[in-house]
Amino acid sequence: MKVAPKLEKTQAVDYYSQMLLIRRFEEASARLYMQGKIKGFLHLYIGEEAIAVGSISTLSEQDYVITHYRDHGHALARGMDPKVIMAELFGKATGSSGGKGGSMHLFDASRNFMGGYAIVGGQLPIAVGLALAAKYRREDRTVLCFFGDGAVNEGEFHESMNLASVWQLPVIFMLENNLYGMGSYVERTHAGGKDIYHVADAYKIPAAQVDGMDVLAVREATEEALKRVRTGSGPVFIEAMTYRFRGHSMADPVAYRESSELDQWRKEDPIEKFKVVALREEFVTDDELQGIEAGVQATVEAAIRFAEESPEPELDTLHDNVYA
Amino acid sequence: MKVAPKLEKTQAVDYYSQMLLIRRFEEASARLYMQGKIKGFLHLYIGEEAIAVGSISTLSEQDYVITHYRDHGHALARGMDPKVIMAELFGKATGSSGGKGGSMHLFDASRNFMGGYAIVGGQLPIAVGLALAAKYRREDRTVLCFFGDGAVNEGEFHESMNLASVWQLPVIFMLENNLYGMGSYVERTHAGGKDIYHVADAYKIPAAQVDGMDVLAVREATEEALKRVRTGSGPVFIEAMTYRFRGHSMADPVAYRESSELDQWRKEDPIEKFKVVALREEFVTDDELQGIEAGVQATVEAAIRFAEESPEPELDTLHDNVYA
Amino acid sequence: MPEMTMREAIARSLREGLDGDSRVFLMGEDVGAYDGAYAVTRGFLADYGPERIRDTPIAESVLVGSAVGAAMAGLKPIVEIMTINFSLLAMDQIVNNAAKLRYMSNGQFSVPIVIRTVTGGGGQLGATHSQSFEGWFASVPGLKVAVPSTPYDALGLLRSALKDDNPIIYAEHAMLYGMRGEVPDEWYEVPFGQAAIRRPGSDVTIVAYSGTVRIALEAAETMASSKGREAEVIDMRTLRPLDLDTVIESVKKTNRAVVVEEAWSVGGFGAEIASAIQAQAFDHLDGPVARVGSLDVPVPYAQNLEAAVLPSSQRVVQAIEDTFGL
Amino acid sequence: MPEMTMREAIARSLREGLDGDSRVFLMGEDVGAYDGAYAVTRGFLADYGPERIRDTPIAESVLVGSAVGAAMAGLKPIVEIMTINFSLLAMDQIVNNAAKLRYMSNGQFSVPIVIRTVTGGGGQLGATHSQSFEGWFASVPGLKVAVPSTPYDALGLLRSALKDDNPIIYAEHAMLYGMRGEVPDEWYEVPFGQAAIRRPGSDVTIVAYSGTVRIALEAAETMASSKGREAEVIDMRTLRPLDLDTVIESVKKTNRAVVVEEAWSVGGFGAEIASAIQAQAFDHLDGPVARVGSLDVPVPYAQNLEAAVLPSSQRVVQAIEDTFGL
Ligand SMILES: Cc1ncc(C[n+]2csc(CCOP(=O)(O)OP(=O)(O)O)c2C)c(N)n1
Ligand SMILES: Cc1ncc(C[n+]2csc(CCOP(=O)(O)OP(=O)(O)O)c2C)c(N)n1
Ligand SMILES: [Mg+2]
Ligand SMILES: [Mg+2]
Repeated sequence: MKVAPKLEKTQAVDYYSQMLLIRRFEEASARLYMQGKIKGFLHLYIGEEAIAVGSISTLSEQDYVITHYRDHGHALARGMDPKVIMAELFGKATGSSGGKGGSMHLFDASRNFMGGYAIVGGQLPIAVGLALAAKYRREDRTVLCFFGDGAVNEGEFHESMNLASVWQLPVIFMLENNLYGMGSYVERTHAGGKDIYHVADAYKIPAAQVDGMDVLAVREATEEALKRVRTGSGPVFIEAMTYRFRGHSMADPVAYRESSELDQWRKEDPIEKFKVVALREEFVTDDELQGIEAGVQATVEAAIRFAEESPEPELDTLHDNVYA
Repeated sequence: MKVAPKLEKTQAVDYYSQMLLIRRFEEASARLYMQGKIKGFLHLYIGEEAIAVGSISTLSEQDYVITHYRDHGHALARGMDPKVIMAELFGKATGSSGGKGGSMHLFDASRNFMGGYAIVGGQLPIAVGLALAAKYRREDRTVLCFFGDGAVNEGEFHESMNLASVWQLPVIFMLENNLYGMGSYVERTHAGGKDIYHVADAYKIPAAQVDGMDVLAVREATEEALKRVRTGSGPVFIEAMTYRFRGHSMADPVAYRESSELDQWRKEDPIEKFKVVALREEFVTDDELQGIEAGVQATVEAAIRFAEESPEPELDTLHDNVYA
Repeated sequence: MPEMTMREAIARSLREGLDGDSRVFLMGEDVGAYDGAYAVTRGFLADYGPERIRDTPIAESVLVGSAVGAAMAGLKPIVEIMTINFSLLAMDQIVNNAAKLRYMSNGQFSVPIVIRTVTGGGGQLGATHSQSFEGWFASVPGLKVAVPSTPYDALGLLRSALKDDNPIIYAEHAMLYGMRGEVPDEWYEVPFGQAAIRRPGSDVTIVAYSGTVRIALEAAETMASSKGREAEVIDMRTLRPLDLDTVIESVKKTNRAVVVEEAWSVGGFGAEIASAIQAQAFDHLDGPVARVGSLDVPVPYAQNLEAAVLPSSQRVVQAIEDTFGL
Repeated sequence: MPEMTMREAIARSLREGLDGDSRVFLMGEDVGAYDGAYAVTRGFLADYGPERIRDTPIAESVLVGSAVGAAMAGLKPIVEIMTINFSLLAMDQIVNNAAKLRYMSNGQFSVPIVIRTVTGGGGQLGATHSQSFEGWFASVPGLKVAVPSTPYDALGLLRSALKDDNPIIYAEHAMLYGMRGEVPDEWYEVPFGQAAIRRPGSDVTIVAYSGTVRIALEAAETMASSKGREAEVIDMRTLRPLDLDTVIESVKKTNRAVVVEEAWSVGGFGAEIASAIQAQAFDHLDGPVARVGSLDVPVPYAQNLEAAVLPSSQRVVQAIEDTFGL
């Protein structure tokens, strides 16, 4: 992992802290799921943290972020309060959607975090629409849209890429290629093979592939993309190569892949890798790292406590917000 | 238009006759539509005859043909009886579907003509399934699937191309690029521009573009494709460049394109072009051409008479064939 | 009062929306250069330009989904799905995104879009092109569904829709575009959830909407002229919200009800209305609530078969006779 | 009699199909290497190989559409749509192709496919993942719809489905996979269109299907134990064909009916059943046909909210009390 130009200490600390927060938050979520405090489907982002952090950190406030059901990482990187996320996972009244959304459906309007979408590919048309709105109003806003390798095979992917390009809309299509859609290896489901970014050619969308385990590489690619998108010349496609260290969801026994594959990828752990760089480049000291760890732990514990102590939603809120 | 190797007199006569039959059949249909004898939507293939004739003529009996709503040409080229097609257009009991289908939904199981499909893109997944069946059973059958430039932007196009390629299925995707989907010019709706065949790269499907106004060029491209498909190495994509001389359907006032564009394309009339070649190469004489014309006219008139004289469907057949 | 066609009434309201609110824009397949498949948006492209009259590729899912996204961002898109048959390709965006985003975000986002689409049969377009799915949409909480049957309502309901912050399915019946009716020059709106009594009567209540209102009125004519019976005809105007009060009040008076719709009877939204009537007016009913809808087959192409499948005034009169002996 | 779970019963029938007929194959997202999202097809890939257990890309439209094509060509595909929520992305292929190809071709082609899918809520999966659309499919002529509630029926109905030449939606309720029940070793089939009386009773008929049969039985228990009233519980087993005869016969005896389903009440298929009951047994009813279904909101995630939205035996008992004073 080389160091990108102009990395500053505060940034290094920031990226490291964010990635660690996502990691610890989700490790805790997994435990709480086993304890039955979190229910439904829970999809962990562990292993993929560099993508959310590296890309979202480049955005301005007015930019839009939108993603799939594996959304805790993106939500946290966008600055959503861990308390309200955890409370949402608990299904509590204080959750980001008052308990109505759940893990797969996080939203934060105040941060232009436009949601986690649980239908594979379903967020892509929405992303196009957000970008359309920005262009229609002549606003300088970009949409950063996350999706997985599995989503690429859905019809909506195609329709969205095509329309975004035809209308030259400001979207960054950020593919998180973790090689699997549930148990399906990418080469068995995608005709183009495992390097997916070539598909962008068909839509005349410029594309790049990047190491998704390297927060700085992701940052750089996103910055490049943003520059381009902001010229008004339409969407950009980034494929970030990554791996999820856990199962697809908590229900997944992960029988479809070799543990040696996982071991291999664990060596690429984005947090560990960045830690080495940060120490080497003297952005952080060991002491500081311990301080960060302690701070993150405290944040996660506070979030859990908040969620635990929060009340269930009132039954009479059931019919609220079906309609405006 | 050069002459493909090994064109024989009988073939030349055959291609010419078939194209002329389609032309005259549809000219008659248009008149009958104006007279109110044919109802619903009527989509004419006039100008595009070389594609159906050039490609379908290369198939074996056991191959499957499947197409969209603009289907008279394909049905006739596949050898469907003009009488039962016309009767279907009239909504008569003797029609190919006993009047239940209509112009957009022609079928002939005895010829493996698997239907006209009125939902844009809807036939593509079906084509993939027919090919899957052939491969599953280890049969030597190819699916020839027609669709338009507009259909390319539907999600089902993408899903179908991808799956056919992943499973290496025997399909020829035959794109009839007539430059318009209803009133929408291809460059305004397709990100890749008007040469669409490049999209096939994304699926690792070999692709070629061919002059769709040249029956022999279409024939040659299809023969090439068939050879390849029959080796078991998966689908092939052909883009035939063409133009519809009439409106999208009988309801279309065709206000969206310049008449000069039409004039230009009329010079490429596939029937006229092939006539010149056939005369030049002495495959036919003027006399023979007159004979063909007369024969075709008689066939069309017989079809009309048959349709006119046929009874309406019996009301008590209404519930037949909802279920097997 | 001035008269205009349904097509003109819809176009007028669309123009009002475009003129009055820069957040409003139209998108759909062939709404621009082609003037709209049913010529509703004729001349719009020239008048408003390609930014606001947006021809899209044939891609219903992104068509609707991108409108949903634009709406979340604060615009007010009017989407045309060329016919309701093609809405099957956008079903996920409508049902899982448009209808639920407000609820799932607990009010953080709204989806103020109007989805215009063409419903119904009668044009011999065959099985894939003659369906009526508005009842499916009406079963989905989060959506609203308008089913106008007159130019007056078409304009008035669309005006209400354009002011509404919720996702709306606005279904225009293919056979009604040429229908003429009175439309005042003065401003008015037709609120959602308010049925209209199209003809008063005391012997039986005929509940209808969209394309079947004409049929109900015809049936009422027949009842009056050939049987001396007075049918009250109620036009629901919107299916969600559903104005049951007006229906129940009528049934309490007539003691008999028949629901007429163009969807397949089996599982049609008419079943909801019929079921609600018997639930709320049980003690007032002289006989069961009858229903007339499309026969239980895909809609065939042939003229005589299609006519037999779709509801008709004869079938309504017959149902009234069979059920109530009137 | 031997017992097995619903999951095992379905797997057994699938294996029978695969073993007995080379035209049968399975396809779906993650049916192979992943063993199926709900582990129904565990071990199948190893036993039958990738030709017959086909993992597909995540692409519901081509998944269903290609199965339709294969069926037209004479195979017998069993398709798994991971959950019925995702069927919204395959709606066009199901409704316009699978359901209509036979009719539109006037019998030249049939579409013998079985579409297995998972329906229902109760697992706190949130609004997009907790829906029940089987009623929509049941409204479409050309389709058949099975909604088993026991391992016995799951096996027996699937056997019938595998012999049937029509497109079948076979909806497995997510919360029932672990349910155990008796399943004989001997061969039997459960025909489509034959409801089962799960509990005899004389005071009120409770009509249920799929996940709500358990609820109905619980309600009947409560009625018996705390009110001394005997409810007759009918399990519809299939929604299309729909065995109304059994229902009507029961209602003629009990004079009271309540329909319980998990779909939203508004516009649910329960409305069809309720409407049919009042139409066919009007003179036998002591009160209106009542209905219990999901409340009219998207299904929320939080446990207490979700529980309040989905039907429950308490709500059934309450409805019976409110409607009939029992
Ligand atoms: C339309 C649809 N089909 C299927 C599913 C079930 N499902 C949820 S996640 C998933 C895999 C998606 O894989 P990918 O896009 O690679 O994202 P990842 O989970 O790897 O991050 C599937 C099949 C769904 N939610 N929506
Ligand atoms: C899903 C769907 N959307 C829209 C339509 C309406 N429609 C019918 S044909 C057509 C244009 C198709 O264009 P293309 O694929 O280029 O074929 P062509 O008509 O030019 O042969 C459209 C939009 C439809 N039938 N189905
Ligand atoms: Mg993945
Ligand atoms: Mg075209």
